[in-house]
Amino acid sequence: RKAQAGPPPAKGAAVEIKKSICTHCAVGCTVTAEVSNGVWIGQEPSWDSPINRGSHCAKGASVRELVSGERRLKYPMKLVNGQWTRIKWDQAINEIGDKMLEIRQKSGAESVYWMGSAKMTNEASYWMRKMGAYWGTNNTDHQARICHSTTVTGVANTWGYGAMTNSLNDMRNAKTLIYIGSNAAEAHPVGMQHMLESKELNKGNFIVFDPRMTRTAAHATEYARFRPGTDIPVLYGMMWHILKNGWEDKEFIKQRSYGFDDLRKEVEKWNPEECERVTGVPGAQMERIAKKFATEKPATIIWCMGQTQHSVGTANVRASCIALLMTGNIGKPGTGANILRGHDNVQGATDVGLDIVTLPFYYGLTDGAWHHWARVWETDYDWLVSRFDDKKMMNTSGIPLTRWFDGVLLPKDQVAQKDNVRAMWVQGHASNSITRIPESLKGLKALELLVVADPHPTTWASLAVKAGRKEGAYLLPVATQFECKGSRIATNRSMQWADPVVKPIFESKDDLEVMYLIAKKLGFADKMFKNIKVENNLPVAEDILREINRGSWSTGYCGQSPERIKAHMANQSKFDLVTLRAPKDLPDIGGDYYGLPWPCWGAPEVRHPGSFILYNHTVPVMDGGSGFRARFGVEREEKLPDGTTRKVNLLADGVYPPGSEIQDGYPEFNYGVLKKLGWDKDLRPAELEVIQKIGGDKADAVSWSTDLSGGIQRVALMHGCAPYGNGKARMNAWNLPDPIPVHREPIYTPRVELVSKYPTLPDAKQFRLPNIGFSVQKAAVDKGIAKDFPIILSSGRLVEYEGGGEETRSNPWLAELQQDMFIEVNPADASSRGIKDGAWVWVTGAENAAKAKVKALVTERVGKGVAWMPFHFGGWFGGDDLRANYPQGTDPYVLGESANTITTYGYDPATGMQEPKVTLCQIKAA
Amino acid sequence: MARMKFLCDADRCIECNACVTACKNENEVPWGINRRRVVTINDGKPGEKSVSMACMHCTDAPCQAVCPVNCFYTTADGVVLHSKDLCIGCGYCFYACPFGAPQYPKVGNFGSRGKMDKCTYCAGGPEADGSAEEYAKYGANRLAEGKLPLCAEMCSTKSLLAGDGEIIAQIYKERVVKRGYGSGAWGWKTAYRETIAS
Amino acid sequence: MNTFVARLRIFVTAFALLLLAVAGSPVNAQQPQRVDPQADAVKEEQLLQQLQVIKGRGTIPDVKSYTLEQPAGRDWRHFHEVTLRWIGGIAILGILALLVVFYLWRGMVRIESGRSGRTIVRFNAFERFVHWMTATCFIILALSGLNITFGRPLLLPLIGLEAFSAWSEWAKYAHNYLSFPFTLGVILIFLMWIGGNIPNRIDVAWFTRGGGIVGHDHPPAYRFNGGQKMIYWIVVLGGSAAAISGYVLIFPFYGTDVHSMQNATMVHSIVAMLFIAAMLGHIYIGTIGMQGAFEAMGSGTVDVNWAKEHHSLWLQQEQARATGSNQSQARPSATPAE
Amino acid sequence: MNEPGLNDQGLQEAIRAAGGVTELARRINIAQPSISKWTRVPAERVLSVEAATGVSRTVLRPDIYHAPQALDEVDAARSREYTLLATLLAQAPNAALLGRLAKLRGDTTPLGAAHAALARAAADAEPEDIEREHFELFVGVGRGELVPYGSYYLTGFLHERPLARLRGDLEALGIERAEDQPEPEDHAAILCEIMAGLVDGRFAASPGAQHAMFEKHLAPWIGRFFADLERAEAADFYRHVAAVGRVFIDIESEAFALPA
Ligand SMILES: Nc1nc2c(c(=O)[nH]1)N[C@H]1C(S)=C(S)[C@@H](COP(=O)(O)OP(=O)(O)OC[C@H]3O[C@@H](n4cnc5c(=O)[nH]c(N)nc54)[C@H](O)[C@@H]3O)O[C@H]1N2
Ligand SMILES: Nc1nc2c(c(=O)[nH]1)N[C@H]1C(S)=C(S)[C@@H](COP(=O)(O)OP(=O)(O)OC[C@H]3O[C@@H](n4cnc5c(=O)[nH]c(N)nc54)[C@H](O)[C@@H]3O)O[C@H]1N2
Ligand code: HEM
Ligand code: HEM
Ligand code: SF4
Ligand code: SF4
Ligand code: SF4
Ligand code: SF4
Ligand code: SF4
Ligand SMILES: [Mo]
Repeated sequence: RKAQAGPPPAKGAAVEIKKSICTHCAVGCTVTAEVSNGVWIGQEPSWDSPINRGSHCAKGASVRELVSGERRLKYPMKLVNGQWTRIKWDQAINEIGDKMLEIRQKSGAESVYWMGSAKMTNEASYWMRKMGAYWGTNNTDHQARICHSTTVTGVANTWGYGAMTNSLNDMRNAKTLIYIGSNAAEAHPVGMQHMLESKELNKGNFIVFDPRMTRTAAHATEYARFRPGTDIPVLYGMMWHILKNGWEDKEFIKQRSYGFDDLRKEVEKWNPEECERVTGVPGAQMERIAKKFATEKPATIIWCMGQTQHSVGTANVRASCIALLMTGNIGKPGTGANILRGHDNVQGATDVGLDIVTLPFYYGLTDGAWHHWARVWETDYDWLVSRFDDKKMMNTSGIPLTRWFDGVLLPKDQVAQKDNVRAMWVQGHASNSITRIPESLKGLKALELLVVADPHPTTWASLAVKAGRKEGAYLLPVATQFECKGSRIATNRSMQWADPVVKPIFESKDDLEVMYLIAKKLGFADKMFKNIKVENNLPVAEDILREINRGSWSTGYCGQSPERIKAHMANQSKFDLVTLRAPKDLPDIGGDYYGLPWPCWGAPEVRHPGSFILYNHTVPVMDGGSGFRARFGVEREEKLPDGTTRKVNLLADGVYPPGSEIQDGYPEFNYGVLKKLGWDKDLRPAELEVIQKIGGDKADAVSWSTDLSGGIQRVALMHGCAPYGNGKARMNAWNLPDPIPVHREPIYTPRVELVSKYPTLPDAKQFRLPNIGFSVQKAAVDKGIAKDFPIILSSGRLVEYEGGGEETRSNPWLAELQQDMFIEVNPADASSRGIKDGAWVWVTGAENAAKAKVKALVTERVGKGVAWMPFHFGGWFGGDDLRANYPQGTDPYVLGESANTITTYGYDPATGMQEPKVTLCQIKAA
Repeated sequence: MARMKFLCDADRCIECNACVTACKNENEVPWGINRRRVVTINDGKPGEKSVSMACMHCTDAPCQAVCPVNCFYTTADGVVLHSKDLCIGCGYCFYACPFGAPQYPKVGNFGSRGKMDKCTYCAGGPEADGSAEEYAKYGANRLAEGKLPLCAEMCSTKSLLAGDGEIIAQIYKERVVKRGYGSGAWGWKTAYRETIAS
Repeated sequence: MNTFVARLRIFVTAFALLLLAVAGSPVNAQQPQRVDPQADAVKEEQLLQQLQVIKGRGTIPDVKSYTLEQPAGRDWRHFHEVTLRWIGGIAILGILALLVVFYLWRGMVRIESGRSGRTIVRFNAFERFVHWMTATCFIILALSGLNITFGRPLLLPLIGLEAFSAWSEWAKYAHNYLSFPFTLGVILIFLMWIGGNIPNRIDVAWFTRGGGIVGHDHPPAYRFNGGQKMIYWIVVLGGSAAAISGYVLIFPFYGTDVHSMQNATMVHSIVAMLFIAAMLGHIYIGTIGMQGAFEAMGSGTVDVNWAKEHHSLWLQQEQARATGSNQSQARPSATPAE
Repeated sequence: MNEPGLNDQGLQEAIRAAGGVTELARRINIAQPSISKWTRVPAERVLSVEAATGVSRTVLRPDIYHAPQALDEVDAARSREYTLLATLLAQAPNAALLGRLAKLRGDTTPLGAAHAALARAAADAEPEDIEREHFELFVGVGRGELVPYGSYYLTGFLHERPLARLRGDLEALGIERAEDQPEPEDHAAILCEIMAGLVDGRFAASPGAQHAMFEKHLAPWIGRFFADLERAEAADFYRHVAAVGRVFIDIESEAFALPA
């Protein structure tokens, strides 16, 4: 193909500069676009952004192609008799809506599954959650399920919020960085800039635990290889040395944590011998690392999918939190749980509750929460109830997207809702990113309606055809974030505003417009859009953010008004590189942290600067300080071995942020507490009125998170207190399946001899479906699966591709860089199988007789007995090239087998997280 | 006049390919032509190092010396450029280049490999600065706009440095002193016949 | 697609590196030894000294690109810019000078006994066609080749960049495409004339007696004398060497890397220079060096006296055969040496 | 009483078409005496008269609306040719258009031959087949077999610098894209339509404008596009459209190359 490019715009032609945010990961790099006559002609470095300082990774440097590439979906499409046919938007929306209403009639509201996206703005993902509520189901989910759901659950259950506590910029302050389950060099490349500079400036310890000698490990000062799926033993092995040598931070443990004694018992089991037996990390190395971590402070733990994507994911991340708590490495600069989030707005989409277990902003599925949102939405609560099949379903968690096809396929009596899932609305999610593809194919066939609203037709289209579908599938062209405006939250909880670079190309539409059209068709648009201006079918993003501000007290999105956020984007260069803070004397942004990292308490007028570091009790609350969230009560009754009980204080013990008028721990604020403190007098009449209206006769119970006036928060702040209280973090999280993390062997493990000692949890019903992990594990051991499939298979990321990869594999600049799906194999395993580097091999999986044909990359990056695949490929299945199955011209440049064809059963009991990081496989020369 | 150079700090490079992609984006370089590339040494083993490499714009450039039709020229900034109008696609510059920089649009056989293409330091070619013709043949001319090469400007870790040789050498030296190690300014000795004392 | 092709080689390199850089590395996932990637890191200096070339792994299919540095390019440049020009200059100018001196000293070698007026067929039409095809190709190849080596210093200043580039491009096409008929010619020459060109004892005598060119002696010779055999073998062997190395250049990087390419140009150009020098000598004798010689390739027939003086044994054979077959004129023969 | 505007042809024509002054007055909703006072159709009434009578504005007031008058036969033919290409590239022809195409007459010139072939193809074609063909060629699900945009041909990407330049030039010419038109302006059909407009004067512009437009935005790629279309796998009827396009663009290129 001839590339005879156009010249730069003629001299003097106007070139506008527009700022947006990279859509490929949570680092949140600003993208600076040069636009001429509505055409995006160039990208310039974004020097002003304190996050990326001009830098990008390969994906960010290529985003212009998202609007200039030719492989986007341009028009709505419908599958007619096995052929994709172009239709008009009206027709599409009408037919889809009619079908949905028909299914609702027949099978109930729960039979429509709404799969959303972490690639949409806060406004759009919030709106999609709201869509679920107005349609009448909690079956609304997005990528966080398969990404950090375990982090969110595990970490929130430890100290309050399930988010990164510090930030990439703050990592510059760290002396010791421990990576366990993060390959930042490939997954958060621009983040690596801060990390490497930290290592250089502080002559820091850069320690990497990973089954693979990753590109991150290449920069480590110490690298420790361990067996996949043994994070807990690794962390306990480290803690064992800490406790043995007395390196723990005793004061911190006493003042700010709960459950240390229970923990100690578990840690003591992991002496160096047992630790090495299970994980493979030698004791001496472990001790060396433990010492650095505990004594060369500040230290931080960085994690990502290596920890979360396991059937023990929640327990894994808890173990990491505990290690931080034990050494006092939390709540200060340079410390913390630096949990690197995934998609560009996965933090935001999680916060706004596009999820099966919460309402927006972590308001649980309870009557109180529904009432709160009904008030915010100014929609009648009873009407909302009427939308559900049954009031009970309103407070029942939905089906995790990891198991949507189980929801379609399992016998009706095993699916705890009125009927199976019959229709799927997928807006911005890939299909090859979900494990057990052979089974999802059956689900694709069985669905009555499949709608995919996406800028790239995604693997859904090709797999649906492969599955044998002939009708009942629609593809709707959606604009990318470069054609929309709205806010997104980066991994460090900073909110950034993006303006559209160009108008939606061809017939594609903004996510919000699509939702407006379908809501209108389904008949509840007027109620749903009550307070939102809709221009030309396009809801105004600012209005939605304002609605979010009005309802999101629990998470402190309440202060992040569009005006403030836009002012930050306009003044990026004013924020400090290390503290992310703007000088106090500036107008609009003075004293703010960049992007008002949540919680940003109170109404925007309160001008809380955001919280740069969570739980930092060394700075005043109005400078972003706070203790741990007092989320788990004031005290806990513990049973003692002798049968008696004792009460243990769950509030912080004598520590509090400077300037706090309560000089100790304190519970979360509500009107009753204010009254007790005598601070209710500080409430303004208007605020009081709102509180009374909300609370009625139970006004005392109106809390910092339900008070729509913001008065309670304002008053708490006024007195130097954090609205959510000042509590202890929990080493023992008694409400989780494993209150203290316990090692459990992966469902499919080659170390069968360990299974009896470390079995997975018993079968149970979770999220409307049975989780039969225990039976599967037992069957695998009994059948000797590990003999036929002796190699551990893990999977993860390549820097050039993102997620399911349809966007990035359709980008010629990126596709050129990775043209073949491959599997990393250790030279020893390769030579014993006669496999040559670069040769084709068959990878076979432990379930469904799954097989995949890929190229071998023989490398010592993986240890013996371990193999690894990137998961970004799709478009091949079981050795068949499905290129012909793709609608002509939409096939990405590069196709390949999907790793998830091989991945297997395994779900975290607390979140429904899938298990793509450990399974078993066999490899043969092809 | 500034003497423009490249410096890839291999202790920082993470093989993220931003430089490679930025180059494609900025100059609309077609599939198959790689003005810049990243090579990883000791891949997957302890001691792994990645280095991003393009034309280094050598002092006394070998390509320039061997080109049978003399189509190279060195600008006042020390940037080594060539004229595609003159190039006959003989491939000699590739043999002489210590860094494998020259690229050819055709797979190369007796017909022709087409006009050689290589990194221009984002400084265009002999045509008028910023003209359509220049862009079509050589890509952007950022230098003329007072900007530096986009590959270096976008480098994810600030590993790839571009600019006046003395300044970037200074930055590198400071880094080495601060962190206490440095695997060398890759290619400097070969390209500029000088080492950065570290 | 062939991303992986070069991996083997890389492995060899990488393996060597590993031996240098670290003492043994873990093979067992479960029992890794301590590794500190930073401490084990390789340095550029080290690699350059030990391996002369730095190779690694990349992700694009172009395996050439995995070579990070090959400072050998600079040596090659020196060869090309300096060494080759000296070789070519000395060989070509040297031989020309020799020929001039020789000509001035010896003049044209005449048919001592004068022309007999009777002729005998020496090369039939096909032979002549092959010769001239090859010769023409050779001359164009030589000129277009020399243009690559010497055009820039010699011709370019005279005609300017554009014209020189245009001419060079044509020359390159000519060089590339004419290589095929030239190679064909060399093959045919080899087959046609191999019979008469096996060196034997007569050639030794021929040489010791100065080949009839230096003195006024007429050492006996069959169809091809010692000198001609030399030319023959130069053409066959030199032609093959030029062709093989040339095709390596024409089909670059098919199984070759930049080093083999560099070596191929070096072989090709040195062979070419010597070849050209030798052929200048040949051309000299075939034209102004010897009376009556050109006709052999011109009309195909030579004067019998010429034949008597330079190829006495051949003439006897031909005459014997002519009488045997009762023909006044020797028949054209493709296998004259029988 | 004098017949109004006796010596103004345009007005005479309008009156005749309407069937009398009274009728004309009624149709355009003004009093009859007013018309009687006209010496010619006043500028502000031209459009309503045109609408009422069907007499073209260029006949009514050639002094204001002069375009077609300036249009010589060659330009008229060129404009028609561009319009034809624009129409066929934009969407598949319906039965009526096919019928008219089938009546196209050819001659021995290359263009004439191409026309004749097109006419034959049109006569044989089924509208549904062409519909499908058009879809496969230009639309597809994500893209059709061909991607008929200048940016794509010139850079390998859609929405690229060439489009920016085109938009710049269109803006300078005062040509806007229709609201409901989602296609980028560098679509082959839109460019042909613009050329038609520039040729027949629908888009008022300086005399050099069409040349500049052609050289800058069509010439660099549209020939290649028609050649691709001619070879396209899905092309059957459109092969003939492509032939017309290719021949016509060749002629245009040559004509533009002549010194003006
Ligand atoms: N280039 C690129 N960047 C991305 C993305 C992308 O698709 N492409 N996606 C974004 C998203 S959505 C996410 S969630 C992040 C993910 O970012 P990461 O989690 O950093 O990336 P992964 O490659 O999935 O996994 C990280 C590492 O986990 C290791 N690992 C495997 N098994 C285990 C185990 O049992 N325990 C431990 N501790 N480690 C193990 C793998 O070897 C791998 O190196 O990246 C984000 N950034
Ligand atoms: N084996 C294995 N599987 C994995 C993982 C692994 O490590 N190993 N990682 C898991 C993880 S952490 C994640 S997050 C997932 C990632 O997997 P996915 O998130 O499913 O993959 P993406 O390709 O990022 O899907 C996003 C889709 O959104 C579309 N999109 C982009 N922008 C927009 C927009 O503005 N609006 C709308 N509506 N759509 C848009 C894109 O075109 C794309 O089709 O994969 C998971 N799967
Ligand atoms: C203008 C240039 C040339 C002239 C005038 C010329 C002339 C001749 C003549 C006269 C002969 C016959 C000698 C005899 O009677 O045996 C001959 C033979 C031959 N020529 Fe040439 N020749 C020329 C160029 C070449 C070239 C370029 C080649 C090969 C590349 C070549 C290869 C041969 C060979 C192999 C023979 C047979 C061996 C021999 O007789 O020496 N000639 N040439
Ligand atoms: C028979 C097949 C031959 C082939 C395939 C061949 C091919 C080539 C090629 C590809 C080049 C590189 C130059 C370029 O690409 O422009 C070259 C250079 C050259 N060739 Fe040949 N050639 C052949 C025969 C000859 C012969 C017979 C001669 C000499 C009489 C010759 C003399 C040269 C010279 C002098 C150069 C320039 C070398 C340099 O400066 O490095 N070639 N040839
Ligand atoms: S993918 Fe992540 S690191 Fe790369 S440019 Fe985008 S936001 Fe930055
Ligand atoms: S790097 Fe290669 S192409 Fe660039 S100046 Fe040096 S020799 Fe020439
Ligand atoms: S390929 Fe072109 S630039 Fe390179 S040496 Fe040959 S003529 Fe010169
Ligand atoms: S300087 Fe410009 S042309 Fe050269 S590699 Fe960098 S981006 Fe590409
Ligand atoms: S952008 Fe920087 S870090 Fe990334 S590959 Fe290039 S030089 Fe290395
Ligand atoms: Mo993720």
